[in-house]
Formats: sequence, structure tokens, C-alpha cells
Amino acid sequence: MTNRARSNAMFSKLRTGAVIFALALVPVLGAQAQEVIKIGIPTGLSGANSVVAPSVVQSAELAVDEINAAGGILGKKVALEVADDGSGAAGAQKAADSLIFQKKVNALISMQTSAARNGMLPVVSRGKVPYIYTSLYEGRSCNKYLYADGAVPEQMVGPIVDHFMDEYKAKTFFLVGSDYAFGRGMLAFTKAYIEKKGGKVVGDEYQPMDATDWTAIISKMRSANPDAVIFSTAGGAPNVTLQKQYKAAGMKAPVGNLSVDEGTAKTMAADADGVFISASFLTNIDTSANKKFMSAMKAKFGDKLLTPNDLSVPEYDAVYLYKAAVEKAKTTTAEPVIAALAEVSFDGPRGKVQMNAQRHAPLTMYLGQVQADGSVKIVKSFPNVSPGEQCPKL
Amino acid sequence: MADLTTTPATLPRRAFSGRLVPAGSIAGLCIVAVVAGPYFLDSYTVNILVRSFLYAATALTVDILWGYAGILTFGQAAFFGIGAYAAGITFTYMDFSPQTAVLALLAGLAVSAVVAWITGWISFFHRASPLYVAIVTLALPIILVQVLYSGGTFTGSSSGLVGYNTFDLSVEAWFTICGIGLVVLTTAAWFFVNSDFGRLLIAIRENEQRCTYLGINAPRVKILLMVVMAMIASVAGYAYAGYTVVVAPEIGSFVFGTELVMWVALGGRGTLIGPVLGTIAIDVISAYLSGNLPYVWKLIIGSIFVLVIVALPQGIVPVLKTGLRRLWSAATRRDAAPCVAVPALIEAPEGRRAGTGSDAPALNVADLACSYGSLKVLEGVAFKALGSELLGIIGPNGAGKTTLMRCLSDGYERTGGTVAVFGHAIARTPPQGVVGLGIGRSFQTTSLFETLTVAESLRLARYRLDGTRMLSHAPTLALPDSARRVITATGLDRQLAIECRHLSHGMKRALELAMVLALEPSVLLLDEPTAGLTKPERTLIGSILVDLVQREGLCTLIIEHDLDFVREISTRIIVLHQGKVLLDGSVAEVVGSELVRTIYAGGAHQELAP
Amino acid sequence: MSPTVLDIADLSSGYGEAIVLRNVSLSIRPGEIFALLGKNGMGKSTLLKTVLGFLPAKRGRIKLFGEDVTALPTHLIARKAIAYTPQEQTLFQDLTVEDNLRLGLRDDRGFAEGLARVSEYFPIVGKRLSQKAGTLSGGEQKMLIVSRALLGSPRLMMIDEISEGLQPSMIQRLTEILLAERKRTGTAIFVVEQNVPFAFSMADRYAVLKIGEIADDGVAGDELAAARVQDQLRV
Amino acid sequence: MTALVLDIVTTAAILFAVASGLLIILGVLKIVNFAHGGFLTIGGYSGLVVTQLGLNAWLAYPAAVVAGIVMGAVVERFVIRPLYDRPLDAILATWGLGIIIGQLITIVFGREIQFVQTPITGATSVFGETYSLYRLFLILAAAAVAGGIAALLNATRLGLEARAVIMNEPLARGLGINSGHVRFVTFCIGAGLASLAGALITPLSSVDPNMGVPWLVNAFMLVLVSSVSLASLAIAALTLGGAQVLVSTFISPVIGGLTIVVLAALLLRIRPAGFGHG
Repeated sequence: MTNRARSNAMFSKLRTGAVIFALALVPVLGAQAQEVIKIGIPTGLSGANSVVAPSVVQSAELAVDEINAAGGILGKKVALEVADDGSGAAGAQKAADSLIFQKKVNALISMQTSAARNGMLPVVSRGKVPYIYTSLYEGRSCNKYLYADGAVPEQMVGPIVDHFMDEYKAKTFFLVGSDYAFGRGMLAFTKAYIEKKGGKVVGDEYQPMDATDWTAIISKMRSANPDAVIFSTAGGAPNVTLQKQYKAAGMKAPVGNLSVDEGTAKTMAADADGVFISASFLTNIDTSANKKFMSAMKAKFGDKLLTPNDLSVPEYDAVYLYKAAVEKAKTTTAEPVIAALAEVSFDGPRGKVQMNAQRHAPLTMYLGQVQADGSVKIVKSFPNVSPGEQCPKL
Repeated sequence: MADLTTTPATLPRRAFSGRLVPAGSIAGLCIVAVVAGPYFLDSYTVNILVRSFLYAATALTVDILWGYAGILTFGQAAFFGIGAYAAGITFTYMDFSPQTAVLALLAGLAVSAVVAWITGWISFFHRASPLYVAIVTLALPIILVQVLYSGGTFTGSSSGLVGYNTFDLSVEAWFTICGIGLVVLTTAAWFFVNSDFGRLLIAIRENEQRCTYLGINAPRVKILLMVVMAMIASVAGYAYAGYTVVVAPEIGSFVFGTELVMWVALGGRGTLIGPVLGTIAIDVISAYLSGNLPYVWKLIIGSIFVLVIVALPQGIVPVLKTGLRRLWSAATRRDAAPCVAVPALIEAPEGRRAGTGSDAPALNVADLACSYGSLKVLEGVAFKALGSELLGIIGPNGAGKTTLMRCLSDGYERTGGTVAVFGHAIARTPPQGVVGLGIGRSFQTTSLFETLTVAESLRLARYRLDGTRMLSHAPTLALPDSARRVITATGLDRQLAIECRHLSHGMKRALELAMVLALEPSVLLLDEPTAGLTKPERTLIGSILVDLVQREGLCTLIIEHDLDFVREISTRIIVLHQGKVLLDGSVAEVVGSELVRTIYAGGAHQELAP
Repeated sequence: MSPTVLDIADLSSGYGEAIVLRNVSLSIRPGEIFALLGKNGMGKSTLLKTVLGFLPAKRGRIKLFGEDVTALPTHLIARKAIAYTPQEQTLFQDLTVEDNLRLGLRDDRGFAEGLARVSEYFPIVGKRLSQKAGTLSGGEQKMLIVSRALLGSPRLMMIDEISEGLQPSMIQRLTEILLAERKRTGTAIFVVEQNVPFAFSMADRYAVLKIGEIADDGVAGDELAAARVQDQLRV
Repeated sequence: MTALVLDIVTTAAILFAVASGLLIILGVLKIVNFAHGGFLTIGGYSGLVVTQLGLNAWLAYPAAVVAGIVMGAVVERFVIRPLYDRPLDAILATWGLGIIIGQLITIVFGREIQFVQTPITGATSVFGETYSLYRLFLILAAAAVAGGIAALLNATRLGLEARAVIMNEPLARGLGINSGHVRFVTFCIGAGLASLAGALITPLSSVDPNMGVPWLVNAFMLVLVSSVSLASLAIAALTLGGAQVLVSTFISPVIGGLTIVVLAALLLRIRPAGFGHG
């Protein structure tokens, strides 16, 4: 190639780039056209949460479709704005910046990592929009604009630990988590709970959120030889790699997993066979509300349906809870909507959900066990479990 | 006397003072823009720009390190992270107050300075490869992130720290503060890189080895620079933590470190304004586009980056600038680069020459050996040389002549024996230290600084004795008499503003000699000073050398192939052969030696015609 | 009539901006032994490096076997049935003798036959095949270099200061081998030397290079020329 | 104890397999290929394609090698070739290339984490310890890679020419070796090896578009301390990888993640030749 030809090629490439910029700007500029209620969904489309995030978006899409088909909220259509938060704090800040200040959403409703949620909260405070957090999490995240409709340790840990102690006569436990707010918080509660019940924690180990090599921890587990192990990693890759490597290492102690959802369990199938999980939602819940929800999801997404799970279904509930609150407050203005959110309830696939316990919701919990085909069998249910002390000051 | 002058192909570079006014007015305009910005921009853009400004300030430090001093660093992200975490941790555990705000700032500065110093100390040592610093600075953010991870709940591990109390400032106030900060920083950086000291950085980038032989402690200069740049990055990180109220491992990560380098490369390394504009443009555009075209956007950035590195290594801004300048001169029919003033040459004070008054021989070499693995290049070399001696070193290829020069000028080179300069053993002294003992060395292949002017090159040689200015140019250039004579005799004094790469080969050799003389050495080591010169040029250099030795009493060692030339100028000749001194004697003795003749002509076993 | 083996016309070359060779012209005919003489630093090696394409010609033209190779990349020039032995770093020190020899051919065909042939000249080479080249003595290394050059039966050999540091007896032996090889294959040989007697003992023609220019040239046979050249090269 | 030894050996095997492609490229081309992470990713996704097509899991390995070689050929021709004289720029350009590869994969396969089937599942008993069969298989795989490279270098004409180019490129060219061609082929093989390594490591974890990046730095460090020798690389992988396992097991996995980088950087400071002799 001659120099001239090379520079020509380069300029044509640059020109192509410029055209793409220009095209990309069109939707940005045309964004604030029609009067709609916009719900922002910053979620982990990439990174650790990318395994579950698409199912969260599906839940929200069904809720919005149903609401719009029934006339919207206060007569306005509802629109979704999805943004990738990269499953981390910095990405979540960028996503929230964009959703709140650029897309001007009326509320944020999303399942995110704890890191992302914490990272976003200062932006939410500055942007002053209601924020419903829909993930199960370590608890005690309190902010004027924040509500949560997922499960907290008080609701999740008991069923698994009790089951191990009763059915497996487990005395010694080994805990493994991802080193961030969720992993640490969940396992701190678990440890206290086990010790309160007379069990012993023979080891607790943490790895960074993006770690995928668990060799050293598995060999520690091997030498500690516990009666049962409990995992609480970030969702997605860490979860799956830990489970896979645990299985491949030939470890036999029963596993309780506080962060695996049914969808992820399904993709792992044989690797997760026998794992106990604790959830406020399982696809097999035998209620008419759940059956209706499941068939609506199947109808809407067909082949593309991602298994609804304990991380995605609260998103569906939360969109309805937000609708009820706006209708009660008769406005989308933040302050009245926030006040109304504690008072409204929604009867959905998880049963009746109302976030009236210090910004959190009492929930019906299920102990499930993953089967060889990846489906989850309900072992026991625990109605109306209280989230306990979460945000006494709010 | 012959004149080495050739008409330069290009005009001299524009002077500093000529660009002072435009630079000042551009800075002023920028300040007006950042003050007025919040009134014109929507809140989202203002919000994004605050972050971009802080990134740009950090990119600026990468540019100074990489673009000017040639230190490819991935580590500035770590210092940004240190500053940010200093704020995050302090405000989380000690709450926010004016006192803790100052404390956090100072803590960030101190920690990054110490870490930078250690990094520099590890990276920059005599004969370190330029790749090594890239490796160490690559490791730095990785180490920082792991340290943050292992901090558990104290550092918040993967989640980082959020929600601490911080400065109670509006986004607009942050915008103005960060904007002004960036303009001031960029302006200061501009003065810095265009000062005499900035030229020193470029010299180190272009030819560090030559710098050390000019008595410049390049490792120390680089460590200092790294410390200062780390502190600036730390302040940017501190502001980031104060503004965003979140610190997470990502901001100190290796990926952020590489992004900074990418922004600098795209904008144009070594241009200051390029990296600043590049960073802001890319960060703002990506904030707008990443939501809509997340993958495509990163793909475009990646592709442009590769394209720029391959086809436009100087980056985009310089290309635009050249285009604009061409347009400008076409429109105004005026040349954009006016001729400018150069520093006035003045007489350097006398008497700083090392070894004056010493009784010891200027150079005392005993049992010198040098080997590479099993290959013995020099063995048992011993000789003394005195002031006013012009010692010719001759010998066939591979006899070890250049290695001898190396061993005399760098304490790390020899593998055995001693070298003493006026009675001081050079021990394991790096070249910059040996220069301090009074040795000046010129190189076999011309070793200059391509983009520095003649005056700047000479000033560099004076750095050891006269120091340098950090933010401006000295109006005068003091040179010893000997260097001035070389300059005037060759006509270099009329070309002080010409960049070295535009000089003719002969002029380069003359400049090289003048630079060595500007060091005020007592012992001069010249490695083929006349290689590649024409006959008249050789004669001129030869007469200058003889004059120098006679007038100033310099001890001079000269390697030459041209035996006629050596014969004409030397007072004594040493013949090296296969790493040993074969003969050490007067010119007549050596020239008359049968032994030398056979070595040079090869036919050891044949009778030769007289 | 077969074309000139090597034809250099008006060649200028050097390193960077320094010009080392100025307007050099010379030509070598098939089967001819041509000696280029000169002191250190006069441009002899530079000339060979330019012919091989290691250095770009600043001016002029180089033809090999009638074909213009001035702008050709080194490896293509080297494949034109020529064998080049540089003055320094002539062997792969960490490779075995056998590997060094194999690299003298473009592929492994004909290796056995070539090896048998050069082993006749230098029996030691055939006996030390698995030894690292770097562990050979200086003289043995020279034998290996020459063996590698002879292996491919080239039509032109370019040999840069092979005699340096060699025993007189070894030089004698080398002269005989090169002459025998020319007789066998008709190869042309371009020797670059400082050792005038060695060069003149086999050369047909010679040229003397002084500061990058040809200062003298002629037919090598006569005693007067030898004396004159010797004088030009002495201290 | 047995498990610890096995952990060290298997970790070293994985590191060796991952770093070998980088090593031969650095050796012959004198270029640090930061797109190495991208090539690992390509290998991982080759495995994913094999999984998605429902083919035999063993096919992932040849598929990865082919994909790596093809990609390597394109990259060498258009990006690497102009940068032979600018090694620092080559680091940057190949890093950018890694980003491009990651984004292209994202566009084609989506950015979520996906899983690849494992050709060997389960555990076996080794000296009384239950141990992952796949990790044991990786020891074999690494040995095969090492044997393959050694055979290629020592028993083929190309290997001989490559070694000649490594040791003394001008002389090699003077003997008629087309060093450009040797570089091209070497780069392709290096890319193929990287891709194979990517396919080998994915059954242990998962594939995502940035899966190669965490491996890159460790591989880079190992290659630098082994000064372009296959044997030294094996030693470096065993000692530094062993140190990593020990630190992870007895101190903390987080500090363990630093071990290779820190030890390698210090080693290079003290002894620039690393584990190589020189």
C-alpha cells in the first residue's frame, strides 16, 4: 500500500466512524418527545450479573406490557430505559447518571449487585428519584429514596441452616463468598446464625468478585472437612465456577447456595445437582397467580424465555408496586410516591408483597433443591417470614 | 579554516517567548469557557464533564511521562486510585470536615509520592530496559487492586466505599473548580515541557545513554518526575472521590491505566492539548453513545486506536494541527513559524575543571579486563596518561578499542582491574558519576538528540554544572572557551536554533565535540571523531584538537582508523590487538614497528616491501 | 556469453546520513576471483552489506547474474545461488554444527551429498556434527563457515576477511580449497581482505578501497601491484 | 499434601499452556502480544460454538487452534507487520486489538457469561486424594503442547529457521531465510496456541468476552522471566505458579493473585535474565 492509499483508507474509515456517531446521536436528541412514565433499569448486562440480568429485563418487559395494555399509569404509557451497569460501582454510577440526568427517568427499578447499588445511591440522592431495589441482598441498605422487595439474610439463611442441622445432622460448616457487600453481609449473618444454633463454622473464605479460580479455597475446604458448606458469591460466573470446581474436585458435603437463582441453576444442571437454595420465588410455586405469570411469560417470550427466578420476579412485582404507588399518590413526583410505596401491596407470583417493614417486605420463603435436570424441587415452605430490623431510622 | 556550514533545509524552531502570548490567551479563553459552561450545557453534560476533566488531568500526567519523557506507564491509574481511596477511607472512618479533607489530601499525596518513588527506584536503574518500567507500572495497579480487595470491609473490597460525607458543592461548582484546575494544570504543564527542563526530558527520551554521559543523572530525573506526576494524579483521584462519593477498585485498575494510555495515544502523545481534548471528547462521547451502541462504540474506539498506533503514531491532534496550520499559511500567505532569538553565548566561569592541581596522572589504568561470557574483549590493559597528552588508540577491528572507552567511562563495564582519574578510582560508578570525575566521552556513531536544537543540546551539556530552569528558558548560555571555539570555528554559532537532525554529518560531529567540551572535562575520550568526514573536515577537527591539548592541557584519548590522521596529531600511540596492549610508544616508534605493520597488513609470514 | 556475475555501478551507501561508500563501480566475471582490499573503516564490509541488501543503496545499481537486485530484500538476494560469509557473528553459536550447516542450504535435500563433499575438505566438520558451534575453536569455526558456504555449490561466494586471526598454514589450506572449489564448480569468489598476500595468492583481479572510493584496481598477477597495494595498506 | 502438590502441578500446567503462545511470539518476533488475551478468548468461544452445535466436546481443541491461526494470520498481516520496529507501540496496538476482539465477540455471542461442555468430568482418586480429572488432563495437555513446540522447533526446517531468526536475524537473512515469512508463521502458531489454551481453560470456568484479560498479565510476566526459553518457562510456571498456590492456600487467595506479578517484577529487577541463563 502506498502512503497515499493508506491515508485514504484511513480517512474513509474515519468518515465511516463519523457517520455512525451522527446516526447514534439521532435517538439521543429525539428522546424527550412524548409524555410517558419512564422506568430506568440499570442492571448487570455485562460482568458478574450478566447471567441473570436478561431475565430481569424480561420480567420488567412483561409488567410494562401488561400495564400499558390495561391503560398505563394515570393514563400515561410506561416506557423502559435499560442500561448496563457492568455489575460494579463505577459502571452503575455512569448508568444512573445517564438514566437520571440524560434520559430523565421517573424511577429506577432494578436488580443489581450490592456494589452497583451502593455506587448508585449517591447519584440517586442527587437526582432525587424513587429507587426500588429488587435483588435478594445482605440487608440494611437504607436511603431516603430506596425500597427493596427482595429477600434479606433474616429470610434466607434460616431455612437452609436448619435443614442441614436437622436432616444432615451437620455440626461444622464452611462458608465461601465473594468479597463484597453481599458476600460478606450474607455470610456474617449466616455465621452468627449457625453459632446461635450451636453449630461451628470451621472456615470462611472470600475471593474478589471477578475471581474464577477457587483451587486454593477448595483445598482448604478439603482439609477442613466440614459437614456442610454454604456459598454466597456474586451471581453468575463466580457462582458457577465455584460450583463446578467444587463438584469436579469430588467434594461430597451438602451445599447450600445463598446466591444461586433458578435460572442459573438450570444452566449449570448436573453441576448443581443436589444444591439447596432458599428463595422467595420458584417456578414450581403452586398458586394461580404464579401459573398466570408463568403462562404470560411463555406467551410473550416463547423460545427466548429465560427461566424466571428469584432475582427477576421481584422486578415484575416492583413495577406493579410502583404503579400502585403512583396511582395512590396521583403523581410521579418523588416525595409522595416514596411515601405511598410503603402503603401499597401487590398480589403476584410470589404472593402478596408489601414493603411495609422498614422499607423491606415480609415474604413467603421456599427451601428448594436443584435436580439433575436443573429444575428445582420445593422441599419446604415458610409463610410470611419477617425481614427483621432493617432500617429503623426510616 | 574550512567551514562546515551547510544551508539548513528547514527554518529554525519557534522560540518560547514568541508563543507565550497566544498560550496565555488560549488559557484565558478556556477559563472563561469553564466558568460559563454550566449556563449553556445541560446538567447531564456538566455532570459528565466534571469526571472527564479529572480523567483529562490524569491523562496529562501520562502524556508528560510517556509523550515527553518516554516512560510508557500504565500506573497512573494506581495513583488516581490512591488519591481517591485516601479520601474515601478518611471520610468514611473519620467523617468529613475541613481538617479531614486536608488530611485526606495530604495522605493521598504522601502515599502516592512514596509509592511512586519506590516504583521509580525499581524501574529506573542504570541500563534498565525501557520495557521494564512498562512492566512495573503494569503491575502497580494490579497490586493496588489486590490490596484493596484484601482490605476486606475496611476498603470495601469489590464494592468499594460509598455514601460518605463529602464537600457540599453543587455539580456546577465542581465543574468550575475542576475546569479551572485542568486549565491551570495544562498551562503549567505547557510551560514546564517548553522550559529548559522540558528539553531535558525530551533528551532523556531520545537518548538516555547520551544524557548519562553528559553527567545527567537520568534515573533520578525520571524518579522525580514520576513522583510529581503521581501526586498530580492523586489529587485528581481525590477530587473524583469527593465528587462521585464512591471509590471502587475499578478506578485504580489496570484497565483504567490502559485507557489513559489509549486516550493519550489517540489525542497525540507529547502534545499536552491532544491528550486533554482526546480524553474529554472520548469520555463525553462514550457517555452519550455507550447507552445506545455499547459494543459498537467500544469497537470503534478500539479500531481507531489500533489504526492510530499503526498509521498515525503521533495521534490525531497533531494531524489536525498540521492541517490547520497549512490552511492558515495558505490563507494568510505567511509562514506560521517566524524566526526567533536564541540564547546569547557567554563565557563560563573558569576553574571548575576536575583534577586541577592534582599530582596523580590524569588517567591510570591497571590490569583492566572486560569479558562477555567466555569472550575476553580486554585483558590486562594497563597504561597511564597525563595532561597535555594526545594519545592515539589504534588497532584492527575487534581489538577492543571501543570497549576500552566504555570501561573508562562507565564503572559497570569492566570485569576486572582498576581505572583511576586523578587518583580517584571510578569503582562501580555509573557514567553520570564518572563525568563528575572529569571524563568526557564522545561516541563512535553520532549520538545526539534529533529534535533538540543546537543551543538546547549545548545547554544540556551544561546541566550538570549550571542546573536548569523548570518553567522558562534562560536567556544566556554559558560555555567554556574550548567549546565556544569549536562552535565558532565550524559555524555552529550561526545555527543555534536549528534542530540537530537537520545538521550535516560534519556539523553533528562538531556539535558532539562541543558538547563534550562544554562538560569542562579534564580527560577527553573521543571515539572516531572524524568518522565519515571529508578530508577538509578532518583537518579542521584535527587542528582544533591539537590546539585544545596544547592550550588547555587536556588529556585526550582518541580512537582512529585513519593512521595518517593519528600520526599527524598524536603525541603518543597505543596499539591494541586482540584485547591486549601490543605497543605503547611515541608516534615514530609505532609507525616504524614491523609488528604493527604486519598486524595491519596481515601478511605476517611474508617479507614486506618498505 | 554468460552475464557478469556481479555488476556494481556508481554505488553510494552508508549508515544514516553518514556516507561510507562513494560512487563505487566494479564487476566480477564468471569464475573469477576478485579481491577487494582496504584498511579498517574504509567501506569494504559496507559494500558487501549493500550488495546483500542489508543497507539501502543511496545511489547506483547492483546486478547479480544480469538481474537488478538493488531494491530486493536480503533473503531473495541471498537465494540467488550466492554464499555470503560476514566478517562478524558468522555462526549461530548456540546451534549445533549440523544445524549451522543445514542453514547453508535452502532445504534439506542434498545435505548428505554436500556434507560428504565438505567433509573431505574439512574432516573435523563431519565428526563434530552434534557439537554447539560456539564451542569450536576459532580455526574450527572458520572451517565451519567455509563449509557452510560451500555446501550449496554457489555461483558466487562473498567472503569478508576470512583470514583474520588465522594461522599461516590454515590460510594456505584455505587458499587451496577455494581454488579447488572454483575448479570444480566454476564459482566466482569475491574476497574482501586486509591480508594482501593471501588475497593476491588467489585473486585474478583486485581493487583497493580508500575512504569509500576505489583508489586503485588492476590485475592481481604482477609483483609490482602487490607491492603497491601493500604500501597503500600499511601504516 | 498430595492435593497441594497436584494443585501446584496443575496450576503450573495451566500457566505453561497459557503462556507458551506468548513466548514463541516474543521469541521470534520480539513483540509482546497483548492481544494474547483476545486469542485466549477466541479459543474459549470456539469451545462454545462446538457446544452450541452439539458436537463432541473434544472438537473444541482443533476448532480453537484453527480459529486462532486464522485470526493470527489476519492480525499479523495488517497490524503486527508495520510495527516490527516499534515494539512499545506494538504492545499498545495489540492491546487495542484485544479490545476489538472482545467487542466483536460481544456482538456475535452477547456479553453474558456462558458455559462450555467439558470433555472429561468427575474426579478420580490419586494417592488417596479425590482430584478433578480435568485438571489432571491439563497436565497431559500442557506436556503435549510443550512436546509439540519442542518437536516443531527441533525437528522441522521451519523450527530450525525460527531458531536461526531468534539467535541472529541478519545472519539468517543473509543465508536466504525469509524472516518475514518465519515471523508470519510463528505469529499464526502463537495465536493458535493461545487459542488452544483458551479452549483448555474454559471448562474450568466459563466464557465471557473479557475472559482472557486476567490471564494476560500473568502470562506476560512468566514469559519475561523465562527469557524466551521453553524450559525456563516450565521452571517459571512451576516456581511462580507454585508460589501462587502456596500463598493462596496458606495466606490468602487475594494475595495469591499478586504472587506471580510481584515475584516476577522483583526477579527481573535483581536478575534481568530471569530464569534464563545469561
